[in-house]
Amino acid sequence: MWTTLEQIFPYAIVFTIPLLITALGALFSERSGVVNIGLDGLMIVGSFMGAFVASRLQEQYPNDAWVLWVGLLAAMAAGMLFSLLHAFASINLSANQIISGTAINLIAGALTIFLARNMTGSGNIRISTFAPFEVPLLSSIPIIGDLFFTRTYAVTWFVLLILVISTIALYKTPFGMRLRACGEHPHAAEAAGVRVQSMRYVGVMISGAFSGLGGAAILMTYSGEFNGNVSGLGFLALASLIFGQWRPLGVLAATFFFGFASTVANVSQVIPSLAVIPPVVLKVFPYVVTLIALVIFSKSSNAPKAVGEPFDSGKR
Amino acid sequence: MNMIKSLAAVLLGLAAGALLMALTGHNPAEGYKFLFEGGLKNPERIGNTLATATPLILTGLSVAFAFRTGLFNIGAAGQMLFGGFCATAVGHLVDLPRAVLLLLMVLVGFLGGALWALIPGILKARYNVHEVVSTIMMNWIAYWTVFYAIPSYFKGGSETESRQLPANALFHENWLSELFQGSYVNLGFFIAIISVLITGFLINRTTLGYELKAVGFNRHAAEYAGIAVKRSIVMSMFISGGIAGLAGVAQYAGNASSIQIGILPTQGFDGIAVALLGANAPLGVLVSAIFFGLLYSGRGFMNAMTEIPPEIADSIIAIIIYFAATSILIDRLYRKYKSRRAANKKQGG
Amino acid sequence: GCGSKPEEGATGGAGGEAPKASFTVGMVTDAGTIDDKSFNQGTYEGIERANKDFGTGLKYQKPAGTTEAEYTKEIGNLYDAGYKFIVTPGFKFETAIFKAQEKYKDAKFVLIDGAPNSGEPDAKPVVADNTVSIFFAEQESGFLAGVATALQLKEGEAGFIGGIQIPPVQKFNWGFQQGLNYANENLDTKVEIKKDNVVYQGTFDNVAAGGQLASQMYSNGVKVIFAAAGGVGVGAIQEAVTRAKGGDEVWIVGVDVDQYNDGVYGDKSVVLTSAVKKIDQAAYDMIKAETEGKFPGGQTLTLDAKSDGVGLPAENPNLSEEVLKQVDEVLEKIKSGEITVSAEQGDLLP
Amino acid sequence: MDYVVEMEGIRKEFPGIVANDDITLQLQKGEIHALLGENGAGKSTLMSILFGMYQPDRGRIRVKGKEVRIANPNVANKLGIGMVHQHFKLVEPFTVTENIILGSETRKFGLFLDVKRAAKRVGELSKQYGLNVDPYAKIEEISVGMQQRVEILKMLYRDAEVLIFDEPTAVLTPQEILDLQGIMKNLTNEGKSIILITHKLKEIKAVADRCTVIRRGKTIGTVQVAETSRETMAEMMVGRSVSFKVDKKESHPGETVLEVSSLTVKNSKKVDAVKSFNLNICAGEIVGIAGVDGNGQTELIEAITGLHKAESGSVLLNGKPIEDLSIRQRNESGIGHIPEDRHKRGLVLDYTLEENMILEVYNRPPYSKNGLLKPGVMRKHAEHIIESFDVRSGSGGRSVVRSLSGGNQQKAIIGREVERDPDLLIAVQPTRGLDVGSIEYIHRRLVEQRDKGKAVLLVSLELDEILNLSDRIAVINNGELVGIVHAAETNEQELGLMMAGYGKEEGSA
Ligand SMILES: Nc1ncnc2c1ncn2[C@@H]1O[C@H](COP(=O)(O)OP(=O)(O)OP(=O)(O)O)[C@@H](O)[C@H]1O
Ligand SMILES: Nc1ncnc2c1ncn2[C@@H]1O[C@H](COP(=O)(O)OP(=O)(O)OP(=O)(O)O)[C@@H](O)[C@H]1O
Ligand SMILES: [Mg+2]
Ligand SMILES: [Mg+2]
Repeated sequence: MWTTLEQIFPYAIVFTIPLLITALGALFSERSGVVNIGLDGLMIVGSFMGAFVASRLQEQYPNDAWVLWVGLLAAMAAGMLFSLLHAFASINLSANQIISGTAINLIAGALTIFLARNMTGSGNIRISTFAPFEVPLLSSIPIIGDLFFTRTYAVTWFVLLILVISTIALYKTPFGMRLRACGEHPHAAEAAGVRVQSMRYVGVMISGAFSGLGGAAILMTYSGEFNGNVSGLGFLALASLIFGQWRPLGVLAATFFFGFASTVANVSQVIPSLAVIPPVVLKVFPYVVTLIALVIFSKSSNAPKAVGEPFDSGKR
Repeated sequence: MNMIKSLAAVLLGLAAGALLMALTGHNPAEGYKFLFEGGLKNPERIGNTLATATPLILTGLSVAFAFRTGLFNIGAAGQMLFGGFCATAVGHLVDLPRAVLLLLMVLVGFLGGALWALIPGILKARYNVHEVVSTIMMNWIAYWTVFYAIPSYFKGGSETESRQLPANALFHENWLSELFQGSYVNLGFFIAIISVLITGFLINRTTLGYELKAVGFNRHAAEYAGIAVKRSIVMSMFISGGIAGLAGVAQYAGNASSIQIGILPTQGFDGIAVALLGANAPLGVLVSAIFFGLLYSGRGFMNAMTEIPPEIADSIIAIIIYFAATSILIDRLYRKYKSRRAANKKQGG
Repeated sequence: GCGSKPEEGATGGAGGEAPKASFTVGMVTDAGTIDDKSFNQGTYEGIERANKDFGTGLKYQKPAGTTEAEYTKEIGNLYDAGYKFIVTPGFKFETAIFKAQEKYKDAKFVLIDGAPNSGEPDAKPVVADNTVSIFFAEQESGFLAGVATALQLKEGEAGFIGGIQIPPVQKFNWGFQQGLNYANENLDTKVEIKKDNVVYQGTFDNVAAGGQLASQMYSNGVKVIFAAAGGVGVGAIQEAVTRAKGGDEVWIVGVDVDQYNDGVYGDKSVVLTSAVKKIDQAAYDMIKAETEGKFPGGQTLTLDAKSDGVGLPAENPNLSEEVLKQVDEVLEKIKSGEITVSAEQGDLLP
Repeated sequence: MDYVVEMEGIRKEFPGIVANDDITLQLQKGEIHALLGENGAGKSTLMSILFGMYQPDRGRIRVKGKEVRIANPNVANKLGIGMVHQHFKLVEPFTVTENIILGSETRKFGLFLDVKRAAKRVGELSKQYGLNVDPYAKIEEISVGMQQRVEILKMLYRDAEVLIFDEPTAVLTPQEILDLQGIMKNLTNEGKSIILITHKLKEIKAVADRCTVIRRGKTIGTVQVAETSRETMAEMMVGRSVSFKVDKKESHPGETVLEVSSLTVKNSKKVDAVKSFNLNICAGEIVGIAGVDGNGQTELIEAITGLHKAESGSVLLNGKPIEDLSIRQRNESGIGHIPEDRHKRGLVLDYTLEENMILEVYNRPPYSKNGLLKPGVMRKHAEHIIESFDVRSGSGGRSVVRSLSGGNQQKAIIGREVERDPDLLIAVQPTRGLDVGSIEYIHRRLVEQRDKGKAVLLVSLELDEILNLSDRIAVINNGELVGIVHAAETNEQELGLMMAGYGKEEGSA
């Protein structure tokens, strides 16, 4: 059992990371007061842009890792740009935030494939990915070393760094305080001189950038190929955000939980001790356990109070 | 007046779509000509538009009903799949005169979808579990349940879909197909229309609708009024899920004749957009679903007749939805403005 | 870029060089895109090639869903727009073509991987005069890949990852196992496949699961995985590349098309060989036949090793000369009927 | 004259209504200037303009003699103008300090919040003005009065010179009101100037120097408070004379309607909020419950109406036990309830008046039959209430209740409950936030109920109201009944002592 755990742990982490960063981005958006169910689409956009940039650069610099970093940045930029569509609709036009998010999902899947085909000749773009590595020293720590520091990807550490920075930014800086105020009580923020609409723009754009990064992270770690979808991970990220109660560490726990449970479910088919369980049980396991966990933890909800409400400074 | 405004909103969307066509080097006028011809040109195409709209009417209605009672049912896909699965099971296993069988399938489909939504309903009412998460989870549970149940019990010619339903258990109707010249429009469309009417009636005219809406608007006031709040939440989800279940019946025993595994029906998510575009009103949903049906159904023709590739056609539709959605605002603002004006006039005078 | 070109042909092969055929070719895709490295892409490539050679024009339609109604609708759209030679890849089109061949008598249909039927239980295939139904002997392709794998690796463990348990995928699997067994018995190799290492993931698009499954198998000592699983296979290849870069000796056997390039790292590739099924050729040949007035309407063709419809890729940089020679010998025996590859499970692993 | 703020000829039009019409207001340095007007007269609008939330259509604003354009609250803050809004603008999950520094944060290393330093400054300010606020407390955990002081601190923290209070006392307890008045005096002593919006003439009398009265968006005049009687000010405000004393005949109590004995109720934190409470109310009398806010009134009422389950004890209505009945059954057996929070409990704001008027009876004939609503009957019912309770709204029964002013919302609730003709009418804070005209009206209707032989249970934080309306007064402190007194035989001082927990001998009167 232990060796199995050891083996699947790094994969669970790799699977968690895109979910984590996407949910974290959504946290910024929702904390600023804007629901973003367009995460799936934004991830796809990031995946496309990451693949496009990286594949082009890899033609020239086939073995350079910096190429991938450029791809990641491009993916973040693309996600951010695309999220402006959502920001504009939900902040300037006070449109229904859910419908504009849904539209984002619809547009992204179709448009990126079209662009991919026009720009590269194929709707699928392959790139060469990051290579996993062992963290020196740390990987030799008993137990933890095997679980957390072997077969790690640079992206993982990058995302965890963002998580730390985000947590600090959210709770220890004026920016974070203002952002949270906009999601809780935009009128209070306004009265205190905070520019609510700008903050919400920032929130949505961070969400766009992080989702883009999430999509590119899938591409540059375990998939290696853009193909116009991210298998509904955006919705799972949204669920993790709520499950994680809109807190960075909660989101970390929730996404890791999903990552771990789905990885177990995925590989169970080739683990003899688990293979005896009917496959349907294994496949629904992550979702059922989540429901149970929600029942246990979700007595109180910490949803930002004003999330989803268009801000109208005249209204009281 | 209202119709003109909604139309204006949709026109804005179409204009944005035109812009995209022009930007990608295609002729918008031609594109739209074929888009609409594709959905309306002849009776068959009209029939297909209605058939495409049928499950959308029902999922849209399901989402809209939940919205009206303060719930966001993002799980219509799973409810539709499971409801459709239950109805399919009945269609395979039960042998009854056709009319009775079809009614039974409708009933069981409704109950299957309702059951699937009941769980999030109970979790919400009893444990305050956010319905968005729980319905997303239920989607995947439905996906996998059906995924394994179909090959085990109703295996068809291939592993990825169920056996075809016997003709007795299908909603296809010859006179309808003939009327629409071979279109696959079927009795499901009438189920949808009837559901729209019943739901509209339920929401606006009955004490049950009054209760459910009151709970949606203000839980505390509903409690004060003596309404059983928790039961109402469960009831709302139950009905919403049931309507989504009907979408499954219409889809799998009407538009199709078998269930495919390995996909969540896209109508579940489209239903959200349909509901919101229809302003969450049953009749609005009907119109907006038919509009969606027209777009989806005409798209292929536009694609075949012009150089616009399918992906651009998809994007154009998405952009139309986006702009139509955002410009609903125009309408809303205008109405608000007018009503306030009227109100204040009276108050002031 | 070059991507905008496909559509140009649709007006009827405006590209000057090619002669203009008297008909235009349309295709309806199955679930997935035309870049799926599988039957959609293969079919499309065949049509593209035919367009170049005969100026047939080309157009593909992407249905909104995968129901018969939606397929029928797109076929109708193509027909109405004047595309009267229609190619559809995948068994899911069986019932749609069954109806279309009746409804559009003046159109021609090519159904790949399936035979038109009414869809009723125990329905008999009905291939009308305006339709050709094409099957492939995937098991022979899998068999050759199995033999090649065993010969190249000599000994070790093999695994199989399938997408969904559909007949073509199963036949690949069974053929592959028979190939390994044949080599072990006759060619002095020792490449085993264990029950635990034969899995169907359950989807064709779960990339993450593909990688995780492959990783688990490799960690359990599997050296080569035959991945017949679409996007799941993409994940598996990706995992193999990552491991290979790290110095492990792991291999993938590709499917449907030559996947060598998908497994490239540095100047090597993890793709040992691929069990190929020449869909593009089939599509091309049918169009060609039509231009020559020899469309084999009403027939059901099974493309096998003998007809060169299945086999290994032309180039196999990862296989040694020696191995290739032996594989060729086996191929000859299949062609001559000395070896028959069963398309049934028999006593093989599921 | 030395004015800190001058607003001249201000006009503000909302679609269809002129909220401010040529209003002039001049604020002297160091004064408390009251702004008086009916509900909807335009007071909040005028102040929102001064605070930069709205732009006036016409008119000039001068601050310290210099003409200014206040484009947004930030500009107002910079000009030294601060505002405590009628509905507090505080972020609930934040701490006091965080709320105060929001928008003008103290930083360390240029990038990070320096909450510690800010909290220290907040603590000092709090001490300087005697506000007694814990800088680290979370808003959702402190009392309303404390929240208000946080709002005040927010202004002081930003060095506001001009402080605007929009109906600051509507939500405060009598003690808190006294405290606030002290604080305001402190502030003016320190040289700050205050604009005070209130409906309570008594408070204007107590603290204000001058008072500007507006009616329907127009300035009626500015008076010296010391030289003007309450009656005069009220008349200026509503345009007719208003009586403050409630006319009521002597009561003739009949049968016992409500009998509460040894009732114990736990609050949401599982602490006993009501302890072995005993109370009788007879037909034809008004019993007031006096007490400082948060001493168990809410729980007591909720236990009687069924919104909250009692721990032990019994509640009899007309002699029949009701403690095991559902809310609906209690409603049906004769309880009417005017709830404390009209927005939270009393109304479905997005329903129309017609719909709201059947909130508790929608499931009964004649309003519905066989599960179907009867729109005709609903309309008539609503029209009846609108007419007999003078509920003013834009489109009559079809108006969405959200669009009604607070006073009219309250009148609608009272109408709904009175029309149900309950044996026991429970009225909790029935006149909170309303202008004197509306208060007078509502008081009359309550007394009318009594005179019709109904039992009325009145809960109010305002001693005036309790003393004016009640026949008997039960005083509650810390969940316990301190004593019951006859209204005619007691006074504010005695009640005040009892509310603080000093018992009166006789158990019941
Ligand atoms: N944003 C707005 N849009 C339209 N009308 C408004 C708006 N704000 C206020 N009004 C209207 O302007 C008038 C004045 O409102 P205001 O809030 O200034 O009254 P008020 O004197 O503060 O009343 P109260 O004593 O009830 O607080 C009212 O008729 C109100 O309906
Ligand atoms: N954005 C707005 N648009 C239109 N009318 C508004 C708006 N905001 C407030 N009002 C109206 O302004 C009036 C006064 O608002 P205010 O918030 O001062 O309520 P109020 O009458 O004092 O009630 P309460 O004391 O219960 O809060 C009400 O009639 C309210 O409906
Ligand atoms: Mg006001
Ligand atoms: Mg007020």
